[in-house]
Amino acid sequence: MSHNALQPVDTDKIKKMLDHKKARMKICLAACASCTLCAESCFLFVNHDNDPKYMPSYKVIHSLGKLYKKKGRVDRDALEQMKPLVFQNCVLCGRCYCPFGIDIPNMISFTRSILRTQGIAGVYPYSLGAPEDDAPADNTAQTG
Amino acid sequence: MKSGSNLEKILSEGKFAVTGELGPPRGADAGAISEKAQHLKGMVDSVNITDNQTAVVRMSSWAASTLLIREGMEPNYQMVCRDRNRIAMQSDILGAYALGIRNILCLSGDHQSFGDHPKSKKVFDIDSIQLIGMVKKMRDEATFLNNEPLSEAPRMFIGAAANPFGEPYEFRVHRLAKKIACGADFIQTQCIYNMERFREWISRANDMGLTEKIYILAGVTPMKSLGMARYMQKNVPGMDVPDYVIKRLQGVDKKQQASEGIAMCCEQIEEFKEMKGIAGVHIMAIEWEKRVPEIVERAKLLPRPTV
Amino acid sequence: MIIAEIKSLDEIKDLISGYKKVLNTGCAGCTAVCLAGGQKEVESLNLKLSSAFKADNVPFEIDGFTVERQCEVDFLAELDPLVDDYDALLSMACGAGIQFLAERFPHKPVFPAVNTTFIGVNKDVGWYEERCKSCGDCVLGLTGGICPVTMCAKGLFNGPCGGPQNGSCEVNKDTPCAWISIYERLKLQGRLENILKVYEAREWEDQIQGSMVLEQYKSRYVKKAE
Amino acid sequence: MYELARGPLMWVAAILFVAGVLYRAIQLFMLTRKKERAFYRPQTLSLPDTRQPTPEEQKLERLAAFQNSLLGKHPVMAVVSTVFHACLFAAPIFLVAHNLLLYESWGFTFLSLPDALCDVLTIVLLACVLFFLFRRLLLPRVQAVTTLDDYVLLFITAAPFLTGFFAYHQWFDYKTVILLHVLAGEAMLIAIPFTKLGHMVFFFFARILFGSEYSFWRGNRTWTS
Repeated sequence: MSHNALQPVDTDKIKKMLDHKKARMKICLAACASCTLCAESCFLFVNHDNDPKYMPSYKVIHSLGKLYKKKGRVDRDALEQMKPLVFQNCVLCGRCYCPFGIDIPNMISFTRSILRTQGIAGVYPYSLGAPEDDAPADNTAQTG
Repeated sequence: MKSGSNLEKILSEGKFAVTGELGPPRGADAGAISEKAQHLKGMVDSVNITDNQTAVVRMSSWAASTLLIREGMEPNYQMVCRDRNRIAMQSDILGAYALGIRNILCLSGDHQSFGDHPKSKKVFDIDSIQLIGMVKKMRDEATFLNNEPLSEAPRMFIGAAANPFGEPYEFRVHRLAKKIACGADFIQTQCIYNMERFREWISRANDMGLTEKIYILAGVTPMKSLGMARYMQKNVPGMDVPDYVIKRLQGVDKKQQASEGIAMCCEQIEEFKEMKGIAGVHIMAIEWEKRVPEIVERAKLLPRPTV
Repeated sequence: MIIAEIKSLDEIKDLISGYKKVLNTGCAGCTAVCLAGGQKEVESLNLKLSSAFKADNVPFEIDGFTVERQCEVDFLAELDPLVDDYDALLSMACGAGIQFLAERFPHKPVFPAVNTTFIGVNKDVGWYEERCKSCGDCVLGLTGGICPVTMCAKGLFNGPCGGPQNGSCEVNKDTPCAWISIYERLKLQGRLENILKVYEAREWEDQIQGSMVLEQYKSRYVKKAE
Repeated sequence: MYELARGPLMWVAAILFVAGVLYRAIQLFMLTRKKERAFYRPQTLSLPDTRQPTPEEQKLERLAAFQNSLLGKHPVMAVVSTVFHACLFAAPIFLVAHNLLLYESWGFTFLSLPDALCDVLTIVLLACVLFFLFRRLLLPRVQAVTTLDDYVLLFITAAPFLTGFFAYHQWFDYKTVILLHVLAGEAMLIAIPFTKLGHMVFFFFARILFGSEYSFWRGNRTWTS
């Protein structure tokens, strides 16, 4: 978050990563008929009063889907918006159902890898109430 | 002399040693020991007392060893790593020495799943090689495994097992070297049937100079019957029974199979007597102690030397 | 990952019989990944339990709620507002999660719905194999990445026992001998000298409850000597 | 114009469809590899538990499996989409008129269903399309992942059936309607391999050839990267 916000987004790097898995990921993204039948298989969707933001397809379409659509040319704001989708709203338990058999967890973990290269990493609510004093500065980056 | 046991004396004088084996009873009857011991008395230099062999519960090996001493014979106390941790093992070693036991054979032990309590919890706190080192440490340094001093050192003649037929074959001789490095004084091998492979193993041990550092007793088990040979070929882990053994037993009348088995055993012993690097034989007549005198006699191993 | 398997329905039924209203808590951590304790299993188990009690004419109510991980206090906190309404809790987390759940709600009886079996890997969908005994003193660097503590039936440290045949463990013909695998891998890598040395009796680290604080956090949690 | 649509354009569409589907299938094969087949060997120390589940247990097991299935979770959606896809295939392939054209061109036919039945199938299909449309318009969760594509493709799928329906009932100007019908059909064929409709290929591939919690069989392929 903090110190990374000043750095420009390395869109070339993102593009390179996207291209590496382009064929596979594009097929998977294209196979999604946005039917939303994956929704209930995610316990987070159920636990959050059926909030669409927790739908497996939503998380992928609005992160990896956008990255491919824009060919990686995204700004930091866009990446920050993807962050909660793939880090906080998903625990990668791998249990999402897709009638077409799309491997959603794999796409989410790929998105996480891309975001990490831009200094965006998930933070679990470890330190709620804990003093912020002497935690190593780079510790948060490892918890993703 | 490390221990002064009969076995050690015979081996150190360069005489061909003969050891036997006795399985303690599955009950508290001391009489069973003396009965079996009678067949071995005067026939062998030392008798291995097995430690819950094949993971079947039997009278404890130190107790049975003590009973054997009462019979005027010398036990070779077997100890496996399966059932006791290092505390119990060290305490048993001290006790065994105090009761007059002078030879110990250090083994890993058969896995409990082969025995009569297959779901018992395994211990294997230390393995057989570590056990050898522990006994040596107790004897030579008079300290426990944790380096703390003990009051009187148990002066044991330390034995170990070797299986020339286990896989990977090339590694077996290195494992022997590890046992020697840890302080084993003598080796008793697994039952030998496949003589070619055994010759190969012993010549590698000779080449590496291992046989100069340790006394190797070749293990033999006379076949009681064709059925036993087949069973051992198929079902006993680490046993190498070549087809020619089976064929030879098939070739004789059923009533003659036992005697043929003994004949084969004696031929092997004859060869071991001449074999470089072999210091004796270990005769494991499993539940067949009464035929040991016959074997020893036919193999011209009598009379046993007194030292 | 920690692998678990669901207990038999009869056993779970016996455990919670007598409690009229039960909350079944799933865990979206390891036990969900190994198809033992995620939301789907919670739903299945709840359905089976209510049908089974109904067949016995016993009044019974069960609900489900799955949290991210039961081994973490922040996630267990999600259950705080729910728990009061129930007579007992059922947990589909691993043994660690179940205990942490019970610790958070000391007044509620907590029952396990799964057996925690081992630390293992996903060999294929629904197929897991043990790889680690969490002994606390890793020797994988010496043994070519194959664990003798886990993979050898006797947990030997100095090479194979006399038993292996055709490359298999003497205890189970279908299991490769760990030490033969170690030997072969080290031979392949030219590192055989690793196992020619004697490995001394080790200091077992797994004898008491494990507990540790990372070095960089010691100033937070470790009381300084006065 | 009609001749163009029925002749060359039909060829173009058919070739693009077949080639496109083949391309997708081959691409999927290229992006995946066969997994090494391993067999589970139980490592128990005692005889495995041979107790068979009782009939009640089996019943409960089936009940739970049903509850967790698509049919149990979304009965309406499961039925509607199954019926929709069945009609999608059955209506055009088994229509007498299509079979006649096939016979004229290539001298073979598929099984033909009575026209009245195909008419019903078409109506059912169009009803399903309406259901999907309203679902997409009204349900927040579907809205959240809907883009213009989804509407366009729903239209592309519905168009051949709608125009076919008009043509069969001779509504509006027949010549125009039939031309539109042919063009719509061709558009749909071309769209299948190159759009979201590609799930036709992907579905079979992913749920049959890949192994997963929800695959129909064990599956022996996996992605290469």
